[in-house]
Amino acid sequence: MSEKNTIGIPTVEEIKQAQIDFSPRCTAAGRVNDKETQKMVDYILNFARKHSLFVLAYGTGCGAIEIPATMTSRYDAERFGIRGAATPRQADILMITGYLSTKTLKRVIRVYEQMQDPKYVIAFGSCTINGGMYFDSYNTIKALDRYLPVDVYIAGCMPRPESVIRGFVKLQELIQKGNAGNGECYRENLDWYRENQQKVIKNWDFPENYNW
Amino acid sequence: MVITPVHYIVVPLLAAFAIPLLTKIYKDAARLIPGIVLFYNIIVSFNLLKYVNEHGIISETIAGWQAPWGINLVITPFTGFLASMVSVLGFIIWLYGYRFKRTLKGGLVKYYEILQMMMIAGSIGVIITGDLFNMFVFIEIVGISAYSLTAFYRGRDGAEASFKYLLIGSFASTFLLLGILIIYTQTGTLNMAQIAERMHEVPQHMKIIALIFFLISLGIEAEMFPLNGWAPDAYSQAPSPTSATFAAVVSIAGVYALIRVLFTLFDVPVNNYLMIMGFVTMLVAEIAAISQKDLKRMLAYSSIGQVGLVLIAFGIGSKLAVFGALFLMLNHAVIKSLLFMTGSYFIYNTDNKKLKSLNGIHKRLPLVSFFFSLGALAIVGFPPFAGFWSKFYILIAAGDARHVYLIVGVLGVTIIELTYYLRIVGRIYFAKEEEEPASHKPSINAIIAMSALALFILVIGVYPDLIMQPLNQAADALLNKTHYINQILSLN
Amino acid sequence: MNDIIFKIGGAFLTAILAFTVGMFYAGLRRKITARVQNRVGPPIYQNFLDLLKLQSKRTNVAHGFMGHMAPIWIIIAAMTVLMFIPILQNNLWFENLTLKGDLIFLLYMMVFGSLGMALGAGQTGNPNSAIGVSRGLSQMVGFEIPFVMALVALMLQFKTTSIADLMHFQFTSGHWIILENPFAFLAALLSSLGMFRYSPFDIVGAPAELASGPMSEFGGKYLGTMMTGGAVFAFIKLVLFVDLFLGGAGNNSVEGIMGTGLGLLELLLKTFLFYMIPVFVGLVSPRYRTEQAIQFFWKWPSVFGILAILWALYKNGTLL
Amino acid sequence: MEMLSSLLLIFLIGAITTYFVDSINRKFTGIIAFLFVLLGSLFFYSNIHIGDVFVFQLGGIEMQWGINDYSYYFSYIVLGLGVLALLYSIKYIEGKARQGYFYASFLLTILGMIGVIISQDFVSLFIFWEIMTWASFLLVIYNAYYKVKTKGIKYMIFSAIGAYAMLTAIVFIKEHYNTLLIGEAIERGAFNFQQYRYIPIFLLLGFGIKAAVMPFHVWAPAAYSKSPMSFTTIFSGAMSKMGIFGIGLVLSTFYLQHNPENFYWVKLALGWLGGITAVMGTLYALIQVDAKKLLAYSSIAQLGYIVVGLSTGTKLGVMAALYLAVLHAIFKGALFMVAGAVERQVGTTDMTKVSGLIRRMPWTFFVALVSIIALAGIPPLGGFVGKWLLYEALITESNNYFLVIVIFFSSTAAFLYSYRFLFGLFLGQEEKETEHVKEAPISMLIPMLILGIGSIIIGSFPGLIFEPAAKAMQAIGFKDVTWQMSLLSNIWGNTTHLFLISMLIFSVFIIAFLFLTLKGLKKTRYVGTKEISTSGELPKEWENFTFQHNFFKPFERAASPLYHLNMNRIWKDLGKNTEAFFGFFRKLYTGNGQTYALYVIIFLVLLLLFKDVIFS
Amino acid sequence: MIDFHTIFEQYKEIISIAVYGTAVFLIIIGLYAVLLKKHLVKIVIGLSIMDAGIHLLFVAVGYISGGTAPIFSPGNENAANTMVDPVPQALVLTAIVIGFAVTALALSLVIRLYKHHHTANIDQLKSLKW
Repeated sequence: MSEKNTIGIPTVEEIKQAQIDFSPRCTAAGRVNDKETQKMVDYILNFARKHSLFVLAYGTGCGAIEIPATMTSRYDAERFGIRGAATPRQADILMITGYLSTKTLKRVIRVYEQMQDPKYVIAFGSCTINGGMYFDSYNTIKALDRYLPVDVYIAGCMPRPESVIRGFVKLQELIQKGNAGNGECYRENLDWYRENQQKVIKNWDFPENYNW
Repeated sequence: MVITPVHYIVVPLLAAFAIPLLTKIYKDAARLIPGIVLFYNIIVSFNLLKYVNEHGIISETIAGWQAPWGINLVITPFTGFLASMVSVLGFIIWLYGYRFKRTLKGGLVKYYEILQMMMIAGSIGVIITGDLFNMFVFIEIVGISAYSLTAFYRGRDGAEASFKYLLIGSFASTFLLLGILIIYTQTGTLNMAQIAERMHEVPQHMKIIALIFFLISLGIEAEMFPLNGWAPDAYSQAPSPTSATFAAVVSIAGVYALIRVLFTLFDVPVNNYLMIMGFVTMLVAEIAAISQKDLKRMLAYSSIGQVGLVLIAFGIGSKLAVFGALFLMLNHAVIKSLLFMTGSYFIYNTDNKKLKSLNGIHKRLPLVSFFFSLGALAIVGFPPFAGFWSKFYILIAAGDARHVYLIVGVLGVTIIELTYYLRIVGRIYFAKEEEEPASHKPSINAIIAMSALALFILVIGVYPDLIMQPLNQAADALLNKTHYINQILSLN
Repeated sequence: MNDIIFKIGGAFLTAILAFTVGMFYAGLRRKITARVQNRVGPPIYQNFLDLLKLQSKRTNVAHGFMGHMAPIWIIIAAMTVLMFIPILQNNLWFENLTLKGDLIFLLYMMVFGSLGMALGAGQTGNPNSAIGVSRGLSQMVGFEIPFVMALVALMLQFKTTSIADLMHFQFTSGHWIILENPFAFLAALLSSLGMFRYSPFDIVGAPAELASGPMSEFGGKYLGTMMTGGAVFAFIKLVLFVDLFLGGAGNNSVEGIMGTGLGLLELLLKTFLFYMIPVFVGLVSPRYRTEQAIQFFWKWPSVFGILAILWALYKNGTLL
Repeated sequence: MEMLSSLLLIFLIGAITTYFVDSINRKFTGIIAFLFVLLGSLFFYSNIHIGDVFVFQLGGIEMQWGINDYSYYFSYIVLGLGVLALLYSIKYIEGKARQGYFYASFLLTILGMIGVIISQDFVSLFIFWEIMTWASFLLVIYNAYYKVKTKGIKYMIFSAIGAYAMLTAIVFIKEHYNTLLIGEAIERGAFNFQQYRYIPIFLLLGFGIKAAVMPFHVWAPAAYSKSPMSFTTIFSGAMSKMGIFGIGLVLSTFYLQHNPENFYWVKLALGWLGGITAVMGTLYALIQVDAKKLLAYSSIAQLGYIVVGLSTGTKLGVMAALYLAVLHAIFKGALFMVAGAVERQVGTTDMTKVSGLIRRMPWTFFVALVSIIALAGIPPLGGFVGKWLLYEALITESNNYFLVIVIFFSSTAAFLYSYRFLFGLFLGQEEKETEHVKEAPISMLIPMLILGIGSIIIGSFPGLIFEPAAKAMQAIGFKDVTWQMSLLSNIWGNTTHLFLISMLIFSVFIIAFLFLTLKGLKKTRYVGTKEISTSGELPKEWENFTFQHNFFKPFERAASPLYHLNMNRIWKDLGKNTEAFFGFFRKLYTGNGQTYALYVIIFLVLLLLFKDVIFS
Repeated sequence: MIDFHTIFEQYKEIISIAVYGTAVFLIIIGLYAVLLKKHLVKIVIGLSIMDAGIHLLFVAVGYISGGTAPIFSPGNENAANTMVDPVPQALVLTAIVIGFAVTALALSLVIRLYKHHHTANIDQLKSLKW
């Protein structure tokens, strides 16, 4: 099928196949803070982590407009310890707000890889779940977790700030349990992710021995 | 006393007439004889100088005719010193030019050598004569040979320079004659000692008019501004050894004549005039030099500037100043000869005299470049080279006389001088090379000549005491006017 | 031996005090900011959580030796300056090295940190860092001038270059320097606005424009350590101003631990009050561009500085 | 003593030998030159003692050479830095043309400087001064292909102005005080502002130009940056100190001979000159893009501090100046060596072209870092001590309060160019072109490291310098100069304990370093400088994101009124206009013989008309 | 036969003035030619005229009214009182020779210049200047 496709856009069949393929599950060793191994120290640290979330909002789509509302007076996400971060180095959460074009995906991957463990991804809006209204677009990706390990999906088109905050709270719960933060997982299954990423991104130019 | 001052004059003149004859017998005679003659002159001058320093002034009366009808030749420590200097430099310039003239057509060599020798002999004559009209004659001898030598090269603007030189030179002789005429009518004698003795009887206005004529005519010879229009042209168009001779010999004779007339003959205060005109000369010359595009012309202007400084020093008039002036004359003669000699090789290798073609020439002519740089540093007055001391003594003298502005002015002008000399040094060593490799390396005799001069610069720079004594005596002799008059008149 | 232990203990105590107060003040500032903006705001201890989280980051990225060293310079500067700043008057626990260095030393030592961090930021290769550093250093030249004028005025007026002596003077005479030389206080106050780098002088790390400027490549333990240093520095600046102008703290006659406690309370009160000035100015100000900031400091604050020097000379009797 | 002349002879023979050795075998030129200087230094420090005097006659003038504490102090700068600079030169100059010329001039320069130091009469002072000047001129134009006309000449012209100002002063001293010995002249009050005040002013002008004081500093940036770096270490480090040497001599005499309060204007003028020099030097340093030029301007600024220190005339101030003189030699020498190393290894020091050398040349960076910290005056390195002394001298002992602000402005702005230098060359992203670059050779590193470590040690133990400096000050007439090994104190009794500070900083450093390094050691990833967060964009191999152009543009804009005063342009216009004026004048020589004849007649007529005026 | 001697005696004053005047006039003519004429040959002629004026002046100065030739002969030992001053005459002789040489040289230069530049206008001979 792909022979017909000269410009490398996934066909509808491919998309369907991709949605059937779930992102790979991590092994237990991949998660340091699994519930069984959690200790007191981890509990404290997780408490700190969950109450101090620096968000790198990657404003790819229309969802970006919801972030200011979430952060400012009306909804005031800062009371949960959530604040914006300017660079991936300082950020904990990568927030994908809306559809991702294949061109943007490359940057997002790069940003994700530059973040430091433990790092979380919140996919924001329907577009990141199944393509949403762009389900048949030739240049957007449809399911984000084929390319990055997503912790929390926030459904809606667009999700209101309430649901965004609900998403954060959900993430906090996951963090407290030790179930969030898929950086290790991503690295463990890098081949799988890379394969998917390279399928979409045709001008792939990431360094081979990429020290991240 | 076997050797008399007459030898100075007679031997070169006889040799000059003998050269054309001897050339028929031996082809290189024209080259060799001037050297022998000049070497003989050196021996004469050193013997005389030694004698004079020990026994006092010599006054040789020619053919037994007493003044005012006869002519006498006077050797004092002052004239003896200058005569020795001129002889030595004449010899060195001859040595330098010995093979230089190979490039000329064979037949011309003898004329060149004759004229050159006559010019040097005439300059010596100017220096040692004790008779005013005789001085005129020698000046004319120098002048005619200098005009001819300026026009020596055919293909250049030599004729033009020579014509200008001749034009102004004729003015000089005219006014000199007028001056002599006035002096003669007033004092009835041409002997300088006698004139000096009788000068106080001359009415003031006559004295001053005569003085002005002398100042104009001898000022032309001494390259004083604004009478020096001829000088840059003549210097730049003459063959290089001749240019060196102009700087080292002719201009010194001119300055000597001026100083002798002003200091010995007249009792009019000309110190301020000399200082001001000397300074103006220096200033204008250096100003003109700084933007020259032609090396020899630049050196010519620089010579004029140095003469200006000499005049300033004489103008200050104290013992130390005269000492410094003599020192500077010596240094100027030596250094400027060296500069003209080296500059000549630069020009020889570049086909035009322009400064631009000197870029990076040190690779082709390392030794010559070194000598040139040495000369440039020395003439500007950098210690530890010879030029420093003369300038230093002059400045000390100026300080003693409290000529504050003069000191500042001289040093300011020196900065201009330094600028253009160092530009050339920089050009020689560091600018990007443009020309083809040299085909004309300096010949061995030229190297010897230049090395001698360079050695002098270095040795005197490090150890000036070597020539302090003759200079001191010369300065004394110049300043002690009554002694001069009494000696000459008693000897006669 | 006892003495040394006492000294080291005092040093630790000072460090902990500075750190705690600094962190709390930072949290307080966030809280106040939020309240001013009609938000609930994070809890006051939020900065401790942030710090803990940053230090517990599992991976860290360093861009080479200088980048690795960047937070260390800050810590060095912070700790060294802290040791030379008198916290409380006449208190052995907080005496540290207060008598061993003077104001000029402090001035230079305070620069140490920013310059070191600038070097670290430079090595990361991020253009935003370099731009931030360029702005920060330029701005520093701006605010240091009135500050130094104020300090020189104090030195001239009280014939000492030692901060301990200045504090002692205020203790013995009972006159605060804010009243003795009000111009110096004004100059120092205005330059303190720049020193704290809150609005309107926060172009150095302008988050939206420069991606937090010099710190844009630092995360995890590096950012955490920098935060620590920053907190200590905030405390240092406040204490310095209190010591210089507001009579210092600990001027009570109560003996023992109670006296120390009272002194600390006084210190907290004074520092808090002083701290509110830059905080509130920051809350209501937009942002200056660098050259505007520099020019601001070179105008009125410098005029006040000159007036302060003249005032000092007048007080001294050496004017005219 | 014979020793002094033989010392000079060593350098002279060295110069001649190296010149000729070069034409025989290139390899050994540098080593031989180095050995000669080493020999000279060893000879100096082993055979020559304080108090040696050598009197002789030359050219009818009595000359006197000798050594006292003051000159001994400066000999440390000259010979110490000279040895290191020559060691550095061996590799630096390797492979370049005209090494014989280079080393000969180098040795002659050192000879000149030693001569200046040991001269105890004005004539030999002037002679050696000029030797130093032209020998250094030869080195300044060593690199200056194409641009000789402007660069080297400017240096020479200004030097000449200075030297001739000095000569004028010497002539007047001879005239008014009838002596050429410096000692006698001082005793008779030659440096006194009361009688003939143009003498000290001319002398100060002469020395000040060498010390690059405003407004005669314009030669310095070009001369410092264009000459070979191994020479600039000496040029900026030691030769400019010859100016300081002279200014110190004149000023201290001035202060000690009469009450400075009566001549407050001298102090004020010099102090402000120094202050403005410092400010302008700093301001221009921070807008440079060439590291060498940056350092050159920085040198000017530093010399401004020294002049300010001398201008106070107090013990602390002069001590600050003398201390800064040595310290400037140390750190600026090291910095110029760093620039030279970069130039040699990379090929350029243009900061817009070079960046990220820290991994390629770590040791060089270390030296640069240490020296820059010393330059910026940040504790605990030596520079702080100098700044401390200077400020305390100005605040506590001098009435020049606003000068403190100026100086402080300059030294704060100095942080800007300090950072610019380190960042421009060593930090930032790595260039692909500089991948091949290696660390400088060991023989270049050794002198750099010695200097770098020197400034570290001095930071804790400035007493090492205070001791000879105090002796030097006593030699020029200050009494009871006190100093302590690692303790600074002013007359108000305030102290700064340097050793304590160093120890504190060092221990905090150790603790913090261990903490930060060991924490998460394995999980800390060290990445390259291309690995930056640029909105997810991946920098290409050839891309360089380093911020290098218009680095301090905001500051430049803020301080733009200060930048309008461009001394360089003023001088350049002056030079151009003067030459145009000269060009007008030389048109007098029209080339027409008749015109010349006319001049003669006009001159004749003028003389005849004004004969009564002229010859009366 | 006209007795020139008496005529001279009668018109001594006038002649003396005439001679001096002629000399000065010649010098001025010469100067005029040298300074204002553009042709090289005319300039040379001017120089010669100027020389002639000077020579005339010399002779005139040396002349004693009614003097004899400056020759000592037997029986005329007291001639020194009556004869004209011989020195200026000797000088003039020398000067004439020199002037002759200079003029010859100048003319040869003029020829050279004309050959080279194809003009004899001095205003156009300005290749060396400044």
